[in-house]
Amino acid sequence: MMQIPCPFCGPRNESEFSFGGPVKPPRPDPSAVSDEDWTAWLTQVPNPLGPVQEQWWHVRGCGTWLTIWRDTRTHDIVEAPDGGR
Amino acid sequence: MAAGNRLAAGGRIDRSKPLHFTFNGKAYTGFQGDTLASALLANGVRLTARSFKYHRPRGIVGAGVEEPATLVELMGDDASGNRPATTVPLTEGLAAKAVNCWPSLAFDIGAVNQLASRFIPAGFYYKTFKWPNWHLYERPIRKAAGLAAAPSEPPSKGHYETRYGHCDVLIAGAGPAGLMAALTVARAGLRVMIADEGCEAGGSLLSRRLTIGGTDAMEWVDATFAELNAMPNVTHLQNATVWGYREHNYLMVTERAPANPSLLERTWRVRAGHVITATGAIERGLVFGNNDRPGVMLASAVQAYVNRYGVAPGKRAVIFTNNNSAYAVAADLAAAGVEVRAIADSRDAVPDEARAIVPGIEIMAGKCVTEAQGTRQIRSVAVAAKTGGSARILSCDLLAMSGGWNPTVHLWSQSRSTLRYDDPLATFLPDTPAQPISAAGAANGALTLQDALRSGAEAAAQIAGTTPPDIPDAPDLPYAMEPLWRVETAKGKAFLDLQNDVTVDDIHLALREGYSNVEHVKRYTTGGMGFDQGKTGNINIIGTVALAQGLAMDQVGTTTFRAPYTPVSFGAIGGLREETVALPYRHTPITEWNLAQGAFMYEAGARWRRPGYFPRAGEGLQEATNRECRAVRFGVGVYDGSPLGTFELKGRDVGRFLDYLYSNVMSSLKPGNGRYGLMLSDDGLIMDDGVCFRLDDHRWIVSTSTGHADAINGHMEEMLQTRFPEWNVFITTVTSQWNNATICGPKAREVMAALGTDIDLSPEAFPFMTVRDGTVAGLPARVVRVSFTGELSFEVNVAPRHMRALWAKVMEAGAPFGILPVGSEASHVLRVEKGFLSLGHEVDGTVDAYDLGMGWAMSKKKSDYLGKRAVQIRREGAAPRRELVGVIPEPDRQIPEGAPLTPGGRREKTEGFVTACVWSVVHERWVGLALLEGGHARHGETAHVRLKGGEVIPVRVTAPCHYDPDGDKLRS
Amino acid sequence: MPYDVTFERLETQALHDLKGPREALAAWAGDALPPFPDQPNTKTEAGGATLMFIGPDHWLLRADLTREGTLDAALRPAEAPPEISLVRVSDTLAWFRITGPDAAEVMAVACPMDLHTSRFGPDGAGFTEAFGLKALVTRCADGFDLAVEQSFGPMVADYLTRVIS
Amino acid sequence: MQRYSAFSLLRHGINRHTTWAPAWRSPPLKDRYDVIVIGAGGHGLATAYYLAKEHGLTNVAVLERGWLGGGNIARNTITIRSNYMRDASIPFYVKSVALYEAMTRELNFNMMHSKRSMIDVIQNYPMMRDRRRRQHIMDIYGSTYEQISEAEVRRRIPALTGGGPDARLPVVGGYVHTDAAINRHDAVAWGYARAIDAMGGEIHQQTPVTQLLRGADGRIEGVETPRGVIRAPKVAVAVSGHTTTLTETVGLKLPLRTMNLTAFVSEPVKPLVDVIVNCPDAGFYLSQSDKGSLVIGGAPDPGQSFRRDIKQTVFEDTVSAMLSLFPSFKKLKFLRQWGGHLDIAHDASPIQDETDVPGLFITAGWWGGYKAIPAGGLTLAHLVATGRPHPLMEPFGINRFRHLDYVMETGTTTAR
Repeated sequence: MMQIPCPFCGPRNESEFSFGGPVKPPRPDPSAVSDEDWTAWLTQVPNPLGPVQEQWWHVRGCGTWLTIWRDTRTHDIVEAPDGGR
Repeated sequence: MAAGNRLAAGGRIDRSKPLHFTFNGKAYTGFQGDTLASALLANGVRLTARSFKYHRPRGIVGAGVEEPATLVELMGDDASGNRPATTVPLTEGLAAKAVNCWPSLAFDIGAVNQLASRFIPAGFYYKTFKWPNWHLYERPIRKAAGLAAAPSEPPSKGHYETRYGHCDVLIAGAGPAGLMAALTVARAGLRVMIADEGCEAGGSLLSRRLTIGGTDAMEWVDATFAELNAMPNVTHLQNATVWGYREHNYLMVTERAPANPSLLERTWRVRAGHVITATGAIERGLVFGNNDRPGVMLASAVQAYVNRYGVAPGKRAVIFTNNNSAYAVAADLAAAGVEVRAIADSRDAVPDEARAIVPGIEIMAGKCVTEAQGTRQIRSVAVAAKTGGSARILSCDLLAMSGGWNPTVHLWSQSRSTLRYDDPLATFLPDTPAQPISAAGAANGALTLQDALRSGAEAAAQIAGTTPPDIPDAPDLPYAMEPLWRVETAKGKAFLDLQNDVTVDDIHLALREGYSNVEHVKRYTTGGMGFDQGKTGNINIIGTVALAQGLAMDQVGTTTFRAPYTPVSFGAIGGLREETVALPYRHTPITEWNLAQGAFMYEAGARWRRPGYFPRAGEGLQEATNRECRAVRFGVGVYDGSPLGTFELKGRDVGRFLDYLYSNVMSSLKPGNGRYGLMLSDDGLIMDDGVCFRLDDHRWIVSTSTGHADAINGHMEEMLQTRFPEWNVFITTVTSQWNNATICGPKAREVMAALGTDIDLSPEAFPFMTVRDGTVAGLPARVVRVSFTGELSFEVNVAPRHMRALWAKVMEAGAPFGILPVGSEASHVLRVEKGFLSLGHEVDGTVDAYDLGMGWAMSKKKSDYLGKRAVQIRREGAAPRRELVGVIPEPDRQIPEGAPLTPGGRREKTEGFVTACVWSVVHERWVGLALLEGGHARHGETAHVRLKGGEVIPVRVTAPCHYDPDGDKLRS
Repeated sequence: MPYDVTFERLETQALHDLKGPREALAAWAGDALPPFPDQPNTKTEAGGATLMFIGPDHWLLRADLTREGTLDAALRPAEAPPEISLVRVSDTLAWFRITGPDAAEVMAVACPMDLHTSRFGPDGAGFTEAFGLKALVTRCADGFDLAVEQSFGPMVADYLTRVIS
Repeated sequence: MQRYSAFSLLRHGINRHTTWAPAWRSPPLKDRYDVIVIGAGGHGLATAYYLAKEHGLTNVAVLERGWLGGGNIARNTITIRSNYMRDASIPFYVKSVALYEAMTRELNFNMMHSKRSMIDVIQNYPMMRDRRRRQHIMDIYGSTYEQISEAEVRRRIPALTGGGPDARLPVVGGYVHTDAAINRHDAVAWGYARAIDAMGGEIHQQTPVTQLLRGADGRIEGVETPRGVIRAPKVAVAVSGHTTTLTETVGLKLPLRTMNLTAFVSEPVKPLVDVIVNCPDAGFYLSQSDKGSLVIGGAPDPGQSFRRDIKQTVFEDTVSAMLSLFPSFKKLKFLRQWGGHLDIAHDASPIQDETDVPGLFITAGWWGGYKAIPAGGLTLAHLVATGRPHPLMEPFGINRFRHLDYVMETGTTTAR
């Protein structure tokens, strides 16, 4: 049971959140990309052995969709790999 | 007392409170404060168990959770199996029996396995039992395995509970290090929780004769707790095991005897800022011939029985050790009047400080016990030089062994923190923490009292940011040891894992056969995989492997420590979540009315418990459903549509937001009007179907299917917050702000009129797919003209506080028209007759809007919306599409839902399946819907259903709508 | 002894869901509202109404049901400008009041949030989880108010009965 | 290969078991093979076995990061079954079940294959519909699925005393899948390893692949390991959970994500449950191993994970679901838990194909892949040896994602 930092509520139990998937690149303009690029965007997500950026919905709290970096090896919530955020 | 092993005085038992108990049917007496094990030893019971594989006689070996040999089954109210006798507190009337022996402990038939033991080495079952097949052997083997029987009943009274807990510091273990740590952090004002697995706090101090600050160590324990318990920031849980260490410092603690008498056990899920593991250390055994015979015990256990329980586990003892700590045991035995024949010490040089505390006891340095002699009880031991040579036989009835100490690193390791092998202590010690965790005391390798106290204080002071307090004077024998993984000159079976009967020979066999990784060794021999999870034996297995392979200990490595530290009852994990609250459930306000009508209720999506149908006397599902359907088609019915997901959307950008979410255009709707639409995922799969109504320029109502309401809420918020944060849209869930009674059927308008309303009900003033606010039956209402049945319908929405009143008035006003309540089953029939799709039936994750004949819902005008591009790409592919059609079974009979359609009804790849088949009250025959390859072009053809067993049913393929295809009825 | 608490189901409370920039809400309905709380998940009270700060640009106004009509009239949800959203949601929540010396113990069975006074003070008010459901928790005299989606009311009553029995 | 039998046990027993040969050797690592299989788990070992047995390819090295049989094959709930819903899936699993049934004799190693039926306990009408749908299509492919009454469910599972008429989810009936079995996972790994070794294949443990190597022509060339570069014109990746970790070393992206699935066992007890019990509405399944432990599994954790641990929430959900049907298990004790990571494809169906890197093959997305081991190995060996997909695996090629032509066994994508 992780403790997820909500920007509004502060750290809360993972059970208050609903997993929203890893963050993908921005959605391309579907009329401006090839079929191949579009299907790749649709079906492929980052799957790193290490930090992954992902979304969670604070559904049982304030309702915020938030983003964290989480290390998939340890479940530690970490800073972004580039030190940002 | 019969056998008289109880010492005349001493111990922490209450001799004024005798307790009666039975073991294997025989009656005994013990005292308050005893464990089952101490009481059995006090009564002179030495043979207490049979081993798992060879059914060898076994006795009590340990004094706590490490016990590898004596598991018992408790009966009566306490019924539970596989309990180490050393962890069962004695209670009045306790009834216990040994596990795994038949017909009795003394005469155990399985013991014939001992004779065959030469032919059933490790892994033997992989090599045999193959002919003719495993089933021939499986049943007797299953019976022989499995230790105790499972309790056949749940507890007859009381319940379990789980709860949350929060603290700045969680301390596991209330021995000297844990208490010193607790005192230090509690005085600094931190919120502290201290949990200890014993019946009594004190840890090792309970079993040893030591002083702290010049007084008896247990007095220090009492004084410390007096101070701690007076502080509001301290929570003390005794009889409570910290058994699981999860991510983000989330730990599981189970109390076995909570103060609340309604509770059997209680599990705390604790979020701790920091954790201190002060979990002590477990003594390891020594590996020599017949080291499993009753009377061979861990030295620390012998010490516990003598000092804590006032029991002499034997009359004549030999000590076998490789370290100093057993000398204190020898001294304690001697002080209690037990004869100590000799101390065999595998070390050539015995430290003087150890010698000093056992004056008058023979010390045999550089010597090992090679063999214990005697079967049901040791009679003597053979002692020889480490390198071999002639043995000296010492008669004795007790052998106290000590192979050194293993810090209890289970929690540390569970937290993903690393271990390192320590040469001086010949054991694995905590190394790098992976979470906010510290180890203190013996659990961190501080194996003398003074060191343990200091280590607890220092770990705590570091967390609290204070200076460590002064440590009281606590004299103890310094610890030193030399590893001895096995006695090489051992005679007879030398056990590494008593519980699973794993011997040194088994390990060597595994290595010989190529099972060389320690994980292979463990799995091939089952060493360390028993109920005790190898608490005393694992390190000796690693040592034996290291010796055989010429590797260092840390090259062999440990096997993984996994939760739980000790077994936990499932009840304590499930807690209160049982029976009706095992899963959430939802009611609408008229649930009670439904039940009073005798409705058959079941869950139908999103945890709503809803009426399936309303049977009258003598009616089954089909009759009741037909009656309800006829009411709707020919008269009037009413349906509780409250569970539909409902959202109020507000803002300037709602129109374009809905255009993005739905495949059709919503933004063009005029106030007061609504439209049915499909919501697709970006994969082009249908997520939901629903209806949008525009109330005014900026306010909209979106309704979703019941089952997807929560998911669609999340989806809308995600799109809004992450993709269009600058758009002016607010979403408010109003599912439970509006309940509705949907009045449907040709006479619906008459019922509405009879209810009384200020809304003009004429089709011109209030056409299909419009919404009006007003009053109905004197209640404020929002009335919507939608239809899920194909009939004229008025969905009358009111606040839930008015729902019961509305329902009663509808039933009353509808009575002259024969109104009937309609359940989910009739709704299903009505929508199938009409060819309306249902998520989960026709929409099963493979079809798109075109397949469903709803290409009109796929906007051509909008350049982009979710799913548009994916549907285009998929339709450009060559894969044949399964399309929605109607099916008429010929001959007229019911087709099971889901029945496949195959070409010509042959036994080959399917070309579709029947999604639904219902008795149509308008056609008075069975009609259905199906997904069929190329179905749109096959209207009028015959397709074939193939049932299990080969029965083929021809069906005529039609358009999906079996009733009122032009929609005159629903628009009327 | 078993937990020393009582729980009762409260009647429907007047509730209005308010969304949008605080300034815009204050401009539209300021007189009808208690002062806006500054800290997330806290509440303010004035004139028998409670205003809770429950999410980004998101407030919940609670009052006795008898004041629902007055508040509706003051807030004029249907006429509000598009910058803000005001929706009457009185019926969406079922309320329970848990009071007594062991109220915090019972809450700890239901709720994973740390409700220690140092973390959740007298003005605490916010959504969290209770019995696995989304729940609004506020402090009241000698205990807590707990509100869940109205349709789950019977289940929570069932659960609370089990906790205290 | 030394034959195993009761007689050989007696013979070697007389020699105090000092005459047993190693089940497999540790040959020196060569720098070139015809085929490299990465991963000595179930699928990797099965692939190497069938490469030798069916295609005569024995110049094959199976490279294993840790110890053979230590991947997901050591971390699953050993359930073997074929009760699927789609034409694409059923025949494949029917084949796999048949191969498992023959495995003890074929490998001369006791798999302890216990064909004991799986009973799906149904507690809701929508689920009954889902299961009803399967029975007719399964029959087409020779897999068995029979509806039984609630009373029959209780007769066959006497410990199932919960789920009565007043329960939160009352038991309404069941389905029996008689082909279902459990067996011994270690035996599968060791039996294959011994057979591969006997036919001349090599298994190299403690040999992690750190990098796939591509030639100038874009073809796969081999792999890099701490023990050096090993070359082969064909490389098959069978490393559940770590597929993308490896393929990304040659810039190949796949529609896979790695999830953690946990399982746990009870203390060993005398025979208590004779069938495999699956409760789709409650969300758990269990069976009792021959050693007496109940082996219990539930839902996957939310989010991607390479951490082999248990989520307390998922664990509690599973336990309370189990107790609602088996209330007497409250006093049974939880003994051990573990997690395994597996990769799930975007449509939650497996992927077995040659990738865009010629010569590089993957077998991945095995969600519940234990039951697929023998057939998955058979089909991958066919693909690697012949360059053509095995007919049973044709629907599971990677190109389906280019046309968004998903194989929707579960009716959902893993969009989250």
